Amino acid sequence: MKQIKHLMGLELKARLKRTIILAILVLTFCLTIFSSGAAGQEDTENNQPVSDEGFFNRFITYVKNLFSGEEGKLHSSGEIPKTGAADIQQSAEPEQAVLKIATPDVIKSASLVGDTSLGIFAHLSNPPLMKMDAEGHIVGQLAENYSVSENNTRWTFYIRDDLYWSDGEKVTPEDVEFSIRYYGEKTPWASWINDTLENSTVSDADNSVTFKFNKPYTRVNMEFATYDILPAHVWKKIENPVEYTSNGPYVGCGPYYLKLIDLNAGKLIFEKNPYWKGKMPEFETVEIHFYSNVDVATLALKNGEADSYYKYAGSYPYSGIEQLEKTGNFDFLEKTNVGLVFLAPNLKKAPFSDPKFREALADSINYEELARLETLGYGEVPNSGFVPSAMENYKETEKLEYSPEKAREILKKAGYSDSNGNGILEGKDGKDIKLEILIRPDYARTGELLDEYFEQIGLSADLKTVDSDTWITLKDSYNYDLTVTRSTPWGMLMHSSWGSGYFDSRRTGQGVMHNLEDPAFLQLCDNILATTDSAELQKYAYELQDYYADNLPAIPLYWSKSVTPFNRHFEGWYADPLYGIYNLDTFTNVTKVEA
Amino acid sequence: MKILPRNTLLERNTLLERNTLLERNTLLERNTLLERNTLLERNTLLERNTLLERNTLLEVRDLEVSFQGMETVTVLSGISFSIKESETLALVGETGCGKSVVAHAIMNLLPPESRVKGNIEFRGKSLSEMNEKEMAKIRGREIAIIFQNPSLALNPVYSIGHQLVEPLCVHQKEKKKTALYRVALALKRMGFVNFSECMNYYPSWCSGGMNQRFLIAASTILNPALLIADEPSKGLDKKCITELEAELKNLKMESKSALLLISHDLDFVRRLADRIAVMYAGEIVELANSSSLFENPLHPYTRGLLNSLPEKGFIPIPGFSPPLNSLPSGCRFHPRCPLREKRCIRVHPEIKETGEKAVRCFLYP
Amino acid sequence: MSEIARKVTRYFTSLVLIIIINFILPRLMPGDPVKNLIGEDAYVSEEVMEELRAELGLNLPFSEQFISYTSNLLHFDLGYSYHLHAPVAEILLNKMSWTLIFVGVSVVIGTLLGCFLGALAGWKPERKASHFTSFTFVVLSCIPPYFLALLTLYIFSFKLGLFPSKGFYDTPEIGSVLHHLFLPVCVMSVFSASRNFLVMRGSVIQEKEQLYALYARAKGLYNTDILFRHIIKNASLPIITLLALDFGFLFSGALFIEIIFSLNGMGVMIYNAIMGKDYPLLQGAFLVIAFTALLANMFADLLYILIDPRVRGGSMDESV
Amino acid sequence: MNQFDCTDNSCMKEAGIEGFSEKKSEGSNFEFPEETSYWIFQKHKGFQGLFNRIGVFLFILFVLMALFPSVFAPYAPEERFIPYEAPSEEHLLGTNDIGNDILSELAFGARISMTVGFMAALISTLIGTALGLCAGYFRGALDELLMGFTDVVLVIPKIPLIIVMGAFLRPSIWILISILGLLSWESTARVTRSKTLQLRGAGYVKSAQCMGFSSYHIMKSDIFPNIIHILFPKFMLATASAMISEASLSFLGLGDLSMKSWGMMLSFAFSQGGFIRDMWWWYMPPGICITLCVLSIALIGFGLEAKEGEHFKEGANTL
Repeated sequence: MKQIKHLMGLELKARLKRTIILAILVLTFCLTIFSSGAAGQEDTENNQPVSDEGFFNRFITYVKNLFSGEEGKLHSSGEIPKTGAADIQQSAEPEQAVLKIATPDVIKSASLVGDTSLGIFAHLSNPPLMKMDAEGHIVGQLAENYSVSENNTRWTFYIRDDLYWSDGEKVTPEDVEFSIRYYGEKTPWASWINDTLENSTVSDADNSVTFKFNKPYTRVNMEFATYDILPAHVWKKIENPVEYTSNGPYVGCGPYYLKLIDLNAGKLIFEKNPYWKGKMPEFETVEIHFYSNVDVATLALKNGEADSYYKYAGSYPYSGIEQLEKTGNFDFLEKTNVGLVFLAPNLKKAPFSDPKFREALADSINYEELARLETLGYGEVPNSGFVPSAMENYKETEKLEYSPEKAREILKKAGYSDSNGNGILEGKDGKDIKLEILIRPDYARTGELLDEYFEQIGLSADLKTVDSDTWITLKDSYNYDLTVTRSTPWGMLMHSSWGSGYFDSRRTGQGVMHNLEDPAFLQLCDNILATTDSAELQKYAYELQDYYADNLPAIPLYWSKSVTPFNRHFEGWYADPLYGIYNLDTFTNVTKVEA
Repeated sequence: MKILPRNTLLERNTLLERNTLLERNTLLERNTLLERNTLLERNTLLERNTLLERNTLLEVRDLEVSFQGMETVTVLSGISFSIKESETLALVGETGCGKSVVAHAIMNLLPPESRVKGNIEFRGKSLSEMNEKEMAKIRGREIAIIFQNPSLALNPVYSIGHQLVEPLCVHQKEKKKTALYRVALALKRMGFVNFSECMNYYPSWCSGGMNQRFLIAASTILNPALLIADEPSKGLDKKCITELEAELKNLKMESKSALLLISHDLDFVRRLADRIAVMYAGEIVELANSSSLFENPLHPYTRGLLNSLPEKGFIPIPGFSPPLNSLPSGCRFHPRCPLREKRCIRVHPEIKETGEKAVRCFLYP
Repeated sequence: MSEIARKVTRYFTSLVLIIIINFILPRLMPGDPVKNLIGEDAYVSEEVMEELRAELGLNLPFSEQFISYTSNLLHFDLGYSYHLHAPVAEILLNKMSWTLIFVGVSVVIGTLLGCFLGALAGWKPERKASHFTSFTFVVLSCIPPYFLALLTLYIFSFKLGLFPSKGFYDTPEIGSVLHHLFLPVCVMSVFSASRNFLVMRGSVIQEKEQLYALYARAKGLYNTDILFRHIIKNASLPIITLLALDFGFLFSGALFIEIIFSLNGMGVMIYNAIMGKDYPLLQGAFLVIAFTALLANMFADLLYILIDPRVRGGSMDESV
Repeated sequence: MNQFDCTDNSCMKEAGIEGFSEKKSEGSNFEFPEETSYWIFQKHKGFQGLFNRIGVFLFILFVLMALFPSVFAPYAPEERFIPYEAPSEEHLLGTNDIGNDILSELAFGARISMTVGFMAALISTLIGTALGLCAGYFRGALDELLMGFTDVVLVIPKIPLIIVMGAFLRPSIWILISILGLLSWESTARVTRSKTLQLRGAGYVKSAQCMGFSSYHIMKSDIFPNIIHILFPKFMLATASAMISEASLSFLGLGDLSMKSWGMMLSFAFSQGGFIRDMWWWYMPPGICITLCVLSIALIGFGLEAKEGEHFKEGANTL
């Protein structure tokens, strides 16, 4: 006993007191910082209801649930009410009406116009004029229909008259005209509008807007399927939209309006647009949750924290599909992907400029194994015509097959022999051919496989991994031998469609190779751009695909399916090749069903 | 070749030892100390003869200490002596004969791998059987120790005041304020003029001498019954030693505390000690009161020691004291003993008590 | 006083050197920030690119850019981030506050835990418990930080579903923040505790041998009293230098944990800025980290002088 | 006696203020061997002895694995089988996403991870010692300059530098080695500097100076031999931290694809869905291997440091 009193000697007590004070200080410190952090989003709508779910009882429910046997599987309709912001305006039925989508496309800043991925998500609140239907045709969305005249220079769009902004104003053709001109002046990637738009007139009579361009352009309807229509009376005041950021509500005319952007919680919240006259969506709120780590997204799907998955121009990771199948309450929407992964040789550099050499390369790749390993069965061996079957005017060209012997013969016949007998073929200049495959980290596995295939036919190959920025610099300066890259759905439709945008040397851009100068190809592209007549377009499309099959400017590696998992409790998903499930039809048709 | 006597060599080392500005301004204190010094001389004489009636404070009976390192080394064997109330016993011997181990053994401060045999009784209570807790209660309150290297013995990161207050707080649970006041008083008694400033100095700022006096103040603040001074004079220059002497004498006078003085400096010991025990190679070879030891030393080693004093002609003892892990057979002094006989080499002599004296040598059967 | 002057010049030169490196390093990196701004699919003609470069001031020669950079710096204007469309200072403040909470709290917990256990382990090394804690902390310090984070995320969040696995909070209130930050803070504090533990244990063993520890025992202090009253203050001196040195590491350590727990704090922001070649944000972020590291070193020196009178030297001489 | 006292005193004070560690050594000069000798018998049997042996054993195992990977690996690392296979007889640790056998990949990974670790540590220790020696020996302006430079190097971020180097040269483990080596000599420099400061005050260095040896000679022949015994543990600990940084950097995808180290295996496991498919046999082995290898090196490092501790204590006392 004496010792304990002894222990509480003056010095030690002071020391304990000091540590306790320090701990309290640290706690208050992080509270103040946190409150300043939360207050940082000052224009958050203050009616953000502080959820009644305190940390303590949430922890208790978790632990209770843990011991009640379900190992980590929380039913979405289970006893734990989600603390989403919407559960306050809970409609009559017990479960809350919130549709949650998981996505890996994390937005960097809360700028509707400035951030490209936020621009895509904003299609729900500010839908563009046109949209692409399931078969790949461009049809009207905000505009009922459109008409083209004067040799493809005058485009007239007839706007639907039952559209209202979420602040009650009516959607007018002035809004559409303002939005298109606004993008032209203010955003660099829409600067082509500024250069080519002569004038634009609005007629209230038939609720239409007409754009007159100074030169014929057949793809205006395609381009207008990507620009979100903004309310003129709101955005007029904003001088520099690219730099304008706000987390607060944006005025939208779609079925939902963008209510809150919460970067720290990593989610977007869309509320039902009270003035929406179209088909009433079932859900009060749509939440888009950002997951920078795909495994965590799969976990969210398994735990019911998310109902479906969306990735722009990409599929749900094939390796995670089996996990969702095991849970048994997921269905999968499969659509052949318009984009594909391809091997792009540097056409400006020997020996890749020699078509025979490219043909040999094409024959040396084991497409079956590549498809099996990369897409785990959700992909197929591609045709030499490069364009996947999901595209309009698809032409069946001859399939690529794996025949290393044929490849070696082609090389020998084309004059690449192994004179010094070291097992490596020499190029026309007599030196050993050293292929350097330039890849980005996410194509590492593909690069390894290609490396091994080329080694088998006597070409010494090496991998060079670089980060995406270095890749762009090296690609634009043609400082590479071969490189593996992908095409996106929009990229395939770009320029004169069917992937021509990637090869036409007259076009620059981040993802494009711009390495094909063959005049025949360039003429073919110009012909496609000059006509809107479908029969002519089909003829040129077939010519283009035959050109790809004969010359192999790029060797497609595999055609993959874009797979979108969705919870069985929901039905009515609708996907289009351009934006997958993220379109108005999905959000207005999806209903909750008791599986 | 005349070898410089050891302690002048010592002085050059102490000069190197940090000796800061403060040292100089305590000039005025020094003369106050000198008068008190002469006063003390007179009454120690009359006091010496009342030594016999007081009861024994500390009884050490054939203490043996060995260390289990790579191989077991017996550092001390057959040590027995006793100290009466307010009596000063000095333990004298060359460096390496285990004097400090005795002090540590008494205070039970030896490292864990040491093995202690024999019995140490303090006021009837046997110290060797006590566990750490009970021992902690005695240390500092009843037995205090002054280590030899004052600068290292004081904690470098705490102020002097804080360290002096500690024994009071630990043992007597005093409030910081009253304890500080008592410390100030003790420093004033020690002769410090600027004691309030000294309280918040740090050991690294003061010289060796200053630190030594702080140590003494710290150890004697609870006026312990027994004070063990382990080589207090080592590392101090001449004038500090005289001050230290005055200090210890003053201490014996006022607090009546017994003093176990461990040193190798014979002059210092002669002036202070009532009885002196001479140690050689881990055992006591002669025990006598100081005056008789200096007049007629019995043991050849004691004689050799006295002859090596400056006033006796600097005659050093040939050879070196044996390392403790390889002791010679028989009498441990025989390799260096001029009066060596055959039996000294074979048989190890026992210590023989003759009245006040005790000696371990065959010359005195 | 010359020592203080010397220290100030040293820190000033380091700061100037850092500012220069800060400017050059991002520009050395290949890739063109403007291209990054456009996005993967958009087709943009060359003149528009040129116009954008001019707008961002990238077409000026290096020297002019450097002068404008330093002049802005003097007015504490860190410039405008290309990607995050906000002034860099504001972004840094917000992101820094999050990372500081999460890193700061874990450092505090880690240091307290590490020092306390280290002291006890050093005080009686031969005890079974000391062996066990020493071995576990040595093993913990050898595990790569991100692997430890992966395992904890997998076990506690995937398998047991006890903790959410993304973001700083669901709803901005303290409950969900603590719930979200619990795992990352645990991983970070375990990691910083293991670094402190080893240093503390070593220095306690060393200080235990000193004479003042023996004297404390001779003064009648019992067992752990000696440790807490005397040895800990001496033994904690190397910890201060370790904390100052560790500051740079903490931000990079936080990067991995932020990537795995998908918290968009400072680390992830820097990583994205590197990948997206967002020069102003990069320069601002590195400058802030460098500045805090230097501040930490200066603070460590100050603390050292405060705690250890020996380094403070004979200030007593002047006063007499 | 007095006048002699004050002249001597001034030069002592100047040396006194230099640094805390130096003051401690100055104090220890005055200890006489007699009374602290019996402290030395305290041997650290338990902790150091046992773990030291485990460390050495593990270290030898990993070095063998690095030198002769084919002994441990049943197949060639590039050979492909059925992907995502659970552990079975012919594939003790199963196969990864493109079918390579994980055990053979692990065996061949040892060589790369350890070479990166040791080479980087070698570079950083060499630079650290050189700078520490010069800073500690010459003191004054050079010392401040070098220490300022060290502060700056401490703060330079590794990731952008690796990307810059990766862009200009072909990205390979040599870039990782050079950057890890060039950016992590900070702690070695500080330790060497403080040790040189201590030794510079020692008697034999002063006597060497009096004999007019060139400072380079003094550093080489007097100070360096005394520093070696603290360099070796520092070298081991630098290897350990270099291996961890290599694993972390390759986790970010900045590694070299042709030479797969353990870190690369872990990053593939993380990115190709190894975790979500509960393929513990894919991500656990590389993680455990990195930890055990680093652990073995760290234990040896600590063992040496402990022995150095005792050696130093005896050294100072029997001065």
